[in-house]
Amino acid sequence: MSFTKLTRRGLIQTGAVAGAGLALPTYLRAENHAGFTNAPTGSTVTLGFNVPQTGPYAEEGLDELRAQELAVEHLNGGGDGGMMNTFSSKALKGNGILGKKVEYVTGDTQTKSDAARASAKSMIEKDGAVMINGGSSSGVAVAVQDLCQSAGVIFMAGLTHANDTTGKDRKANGFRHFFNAYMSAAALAPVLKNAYGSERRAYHLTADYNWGWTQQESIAAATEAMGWETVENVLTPLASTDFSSYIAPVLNSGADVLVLNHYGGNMVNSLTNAVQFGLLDKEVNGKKFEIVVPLYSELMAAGAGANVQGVIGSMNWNWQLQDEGSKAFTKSFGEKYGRPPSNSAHTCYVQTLLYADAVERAGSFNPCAVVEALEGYEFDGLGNGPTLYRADDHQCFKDVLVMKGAENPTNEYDTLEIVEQTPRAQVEYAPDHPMFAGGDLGKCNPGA
Amino acid sequence: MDAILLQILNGLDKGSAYALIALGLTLIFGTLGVVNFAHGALFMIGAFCSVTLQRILTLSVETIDETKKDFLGNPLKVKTPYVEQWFGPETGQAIIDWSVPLAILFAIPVMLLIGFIMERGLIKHFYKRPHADQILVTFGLAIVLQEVVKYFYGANPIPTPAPQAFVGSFDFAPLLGLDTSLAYPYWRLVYFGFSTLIIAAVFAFLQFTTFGMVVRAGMADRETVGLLGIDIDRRFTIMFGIAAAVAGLAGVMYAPINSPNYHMGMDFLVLSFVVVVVGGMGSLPGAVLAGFLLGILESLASMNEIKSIIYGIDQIIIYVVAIVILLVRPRGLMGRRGVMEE
Amino acid sequence: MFGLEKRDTLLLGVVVVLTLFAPFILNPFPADSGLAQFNAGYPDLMQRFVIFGIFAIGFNILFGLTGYLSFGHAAFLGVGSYSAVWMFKLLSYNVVPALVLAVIMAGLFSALIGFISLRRSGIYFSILTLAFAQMSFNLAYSVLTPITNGETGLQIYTSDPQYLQSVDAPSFPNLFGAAMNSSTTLFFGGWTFTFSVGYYFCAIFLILAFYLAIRIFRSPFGMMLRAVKSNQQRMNYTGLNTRPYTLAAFVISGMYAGLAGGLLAAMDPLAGAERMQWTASGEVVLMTILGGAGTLIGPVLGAGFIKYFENIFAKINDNVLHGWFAFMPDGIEDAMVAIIHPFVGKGWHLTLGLLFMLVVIFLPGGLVEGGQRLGRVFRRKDKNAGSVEADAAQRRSEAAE
Amino acid sequence: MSILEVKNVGKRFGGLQALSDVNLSVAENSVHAIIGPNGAGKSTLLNCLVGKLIPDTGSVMFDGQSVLGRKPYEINQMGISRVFQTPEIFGDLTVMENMLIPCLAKRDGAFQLNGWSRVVGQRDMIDKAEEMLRDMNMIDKRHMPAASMSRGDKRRLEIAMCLAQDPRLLLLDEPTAGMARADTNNTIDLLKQIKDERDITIAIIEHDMHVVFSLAERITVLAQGTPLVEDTPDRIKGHPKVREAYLGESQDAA
Repeated sequence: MSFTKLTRRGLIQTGAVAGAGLALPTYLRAENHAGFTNAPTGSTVTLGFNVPQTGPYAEEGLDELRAQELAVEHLNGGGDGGMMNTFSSKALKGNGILGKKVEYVTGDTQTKSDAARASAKSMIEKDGAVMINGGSSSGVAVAVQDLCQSAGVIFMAGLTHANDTTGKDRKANGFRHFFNAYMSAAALAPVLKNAYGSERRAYHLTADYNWGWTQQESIAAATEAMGWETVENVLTPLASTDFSSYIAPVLNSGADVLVLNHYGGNMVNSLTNAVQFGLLDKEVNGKKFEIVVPLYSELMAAGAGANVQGVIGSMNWNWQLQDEGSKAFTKSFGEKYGRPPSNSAHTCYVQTLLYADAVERAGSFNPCAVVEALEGYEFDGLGNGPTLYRADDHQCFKDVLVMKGAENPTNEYDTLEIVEQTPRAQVEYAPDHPMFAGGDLGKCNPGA
Repeated sequence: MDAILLQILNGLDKGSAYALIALGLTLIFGTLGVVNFAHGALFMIGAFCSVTLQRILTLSVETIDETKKDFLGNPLKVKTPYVEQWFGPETGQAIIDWSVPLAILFAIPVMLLIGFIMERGLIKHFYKRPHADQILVTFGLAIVLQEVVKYFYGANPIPTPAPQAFVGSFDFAPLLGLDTSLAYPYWRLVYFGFSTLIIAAVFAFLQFTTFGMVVRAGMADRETVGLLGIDIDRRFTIMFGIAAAVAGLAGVMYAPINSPNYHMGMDFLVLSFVVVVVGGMGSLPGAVLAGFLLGILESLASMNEIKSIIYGIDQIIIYVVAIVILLVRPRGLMGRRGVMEE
Repeated sequence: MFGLEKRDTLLLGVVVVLTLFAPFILNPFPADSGLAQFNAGYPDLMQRFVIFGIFAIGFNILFGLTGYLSFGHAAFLGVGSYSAVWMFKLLSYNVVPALVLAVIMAGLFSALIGFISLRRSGIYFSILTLAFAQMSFNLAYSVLTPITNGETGLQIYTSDPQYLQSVDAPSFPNLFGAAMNSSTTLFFGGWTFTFSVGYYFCAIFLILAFYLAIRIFRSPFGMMLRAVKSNQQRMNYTGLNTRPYTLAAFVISGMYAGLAGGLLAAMDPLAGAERMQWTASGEVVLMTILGGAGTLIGPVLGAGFIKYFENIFAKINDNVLHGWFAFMPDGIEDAMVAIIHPFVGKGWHLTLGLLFMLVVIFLPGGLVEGGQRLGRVFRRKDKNAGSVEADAAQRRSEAAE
Repeated sequence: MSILEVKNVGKRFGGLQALSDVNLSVAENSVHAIIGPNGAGKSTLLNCLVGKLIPDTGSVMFDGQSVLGRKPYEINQMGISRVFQTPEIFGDLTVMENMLIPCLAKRDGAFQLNGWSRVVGQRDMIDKAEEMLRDMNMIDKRHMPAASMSRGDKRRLEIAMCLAQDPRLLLLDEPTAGMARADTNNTIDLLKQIKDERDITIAIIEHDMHVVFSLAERITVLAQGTPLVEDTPDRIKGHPKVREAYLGESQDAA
């Protein structure tokens, strides 16, 4: 029998004494000398996939899970290898990570900060996960990122779009591949100017919570910079299902563009309602009325159906991209699941590969080594062209897609079409940009 | 002024959904004395009747079109719905287009059946149980129902468009001689009309049929009616079926307004209870009145002019109204004196 | 002992033993065995067991004794959490001021809401509390973001003042230096047992909370509360003012909720608005009834049961299922997985819903009643008279007939 | 010396004048019955005495103090206990607990937050309750849930609970309604015994003439919300007005 400590701070004294007194060297486990939380011992390493499986984003979570399972398959040398073949780094061999077979555990975030943290904690405490990946909202991402920071594991964020994730809530152990509200706005503004002119009056409907506010702030700033006027910004309760009372006054406001800073069910409903009110058929100020949805997702587009036609928005990635990486991923995902991957699936897949690659390059699962390997890392071949993981805030910089609802979709998967691939240079910003200020990465925490 | 008019109009439309749901809830509470937390789920199932019919009508034969490619670059499988095959593309398309109104016919038997099964299989055993138990068992049922729907239809909202004929909106402004626009979507007007019709039908049924008379008597004094030797059980079953059908129909027609998803019932649940309480527990006209009233208040509270006075009022207006009503006039707007006042 | 009857001392003893040895009891399977999936003996879940146990014990003082069904208790839990995190932000990571403020704030908040809501009873009371709780949640999620940090949840930043935080103190909630997240692991053969400071800290509160609940149950005050449930009319005409009794019960249960909320924040210093949502209030109702309303041990069992489901069943995915049935021929393996699949992982809500229904229908007295029925089958002996546990469970099942 | 003085009390419900100009004086340590046909306003009057209703006009004085505007529990604490038509007891509690509650209410007042002391530790209260139960011949039933007792037992328990408070005035609302003859007689005997053994005033509303004439020292006849006559039982028996308004009808009923 042996007492060994997995403790970081404030170890119970008696425990330490007992441990020192009773421990026999032969029973001591190797990981306890590795100096970080959940150091993998045997022949396997466990990753934690924490995605919403119940609640409004369950479908998105399911798609993330598919991608994560696919990534694990590829890492272990199964399937066709997907993006591992196109990835600029060739560190991954298809023999797991550092020769250890990759295993995974799954959990349900319920899209609630509390539940997400409980689920992540159980993965860390019970299943020995060294990395947590996934999620479908910024609240959850920030909460889990904070947890991973204090527990000493790596957090590879899934879908999280609020500026705060890598802004004021940035953490050394957390990394975001997904783009953010600022980048959406920066990518959208020129396209909107081209499409709708520079003299537009915009009416904003904004989900009344953190993400909504940052999204609205970003897009308002970007569009105002090119000459648009913001007529009104109306905050809508998150719990709203019927947005008619917010949309009805739009026509009388003199606005000719409606910006829906909504996501998920809110966005599906507000867009459906706006189209019902016939906004897209109207002419205001002598211009055709337009609707903009800053953040699109395939699943939302599917939920809104034909209502997305002609509506412009932005995305992190889309399966219709023609670079080799995207094609390879779409092919292996499509063949396995019979449907193209969503952009949240893509980000989770890529994040898993990026983590594995960083471990290989660092030669260690130690979070601090991984952080070092990822910081300032330039790579390509994972879609979106050349990409940088910026050291200052752990945000990925890459091309952003501007999408538009297709007028004549040929099947249920191409309801959105790519309008433009906004180059990375155009969406970059300084790490201390006011919208991201106040954050502090802190130091990487290896845990134990 | 026109902004307020618009919001009142809008409130009437919102309120019609509240009123319909609350009406069913009140029928069940008034006649059976059961607090039904699964009522929202019935509304949701109604909406999924629309989805289901749309799915059935679009059941398709697949033919392979070599000229087109799917997302993997394989030849595209083109789907042609059977109805288009049978009735020709135009009639077929029209039938699919009208799937939501057609779903009314589909939903009535389905909802009645679900109502009967629920009442006979479960609710019946809970008449004499405490309200807390009723709440729990129906809450459990609501979870089960929505999980079953989620299992078959997924968690994503499913677009269920209204017929093409109702796309667009109608401008009231010229009618009222206003020079601004007072546009309102056709389908929402249809929904309002439809709700009014259902409400009128329920009232007429209760007012002018013997069955309705007995039920109303039962609502007023259940024991006496039981003593009269009337088989109240069977009537209660039927009433539950009707209440389920009312909730279901509210859901069927609601599908084009907001794409149905599996948890839409829960979204309406708390609200519908608030409506019932504000209207007066057990009062049918109260439920309808409160439904419309809360719809209008909610719409008005969403105006920026009002929100700028009290920030966030639209988040809580419904609850504030409920609290005030309960404290000032506990029997609700139209509840009878002495009934459930404590 | 401790001013308790023999039976109650025994019950308290059982609770003490169960909580103290929980790290062993909840980890019955070796860590690398297939059944390790069902182990619940890791700190986070064990902490949740006891914290929600405290929450449910408190709720039961209101609901089990007075019969007032509150749908708003999660709001007090939330207030407790927010207060605690604010203490961490402003003062230091020491949990003592945090818990004190959590209990006080929850007490004040519940006094306010209780004062208003208790003017009504029955379903009206339920709706009033529901309305208040939903209001609190809506406000916390958006309007009150400066206080609650809205969607993200209130958390501690390095830039927070923490006026009393000393340099060498742990930067995690701690009790005079003993950090809540520190733990010691014991390896024994294939088994691993984790002893966490946080868990034992919470466990002590659970034992105290349970002891206090026994005292209240057996006190004249507790008897008055049961009398309120039984017959308010008679209360009034016996010269007793029911309002302060119910209000006191409401505030006590609100303070329990605040303590639970404070402990949640102490175990994990982030307070999310979701913990105030009405479904969270519904959860504690379900815990109480599932375990057995009006019984002492029931709510604790119910809390454990639900949290176990939420945390263990939700993590079972198809991969795990295939692992279990791997020994079977392929066809049967797939069939088994297909049958179980809807009920686990993302389908855990379905299982939970079915369970509620089954319990409410067949075991109105909750798990406690179920245990008694089992006990009776084995003992083939009539239940002993005089046991409140049995009586409360029995009464509910009689009411059901 | 009258303990209860009702003066010019009137109460209106919508269009119905339930009580008008009621004057009533109940002498201390007497048994006073209030009778009258259905709808005469007996229950309304009673409810005005105990604080459930507030009369529109007039005054109700108990022992020189007005009861108007006071809550039922306050009036009870002043010394008025009420027995209901259908026994109102704590059905979920044991007989013993039922007895303890009024004992504690008497000792501790309307509210006491004694969550730390133990019921079993209230020795004096338990003794008092047990004595009371012994008096009522119910001591062997003390551990039974009150709801499981017979109706007659429930009635006796309710009366015992009222007496445990040592009230100055005991109000009984048709205490024998719906009882079998034997139970009725038992109740009459019990009330007689109480009257003999205690310094207590009893006001009784009753339909059953047998009960009224066995117990009452004075009777007030109420008809259409107003007192018709007030007199001794013997005189009431023969009173033509009473016969006309009431007795003719009620002898069949009884």
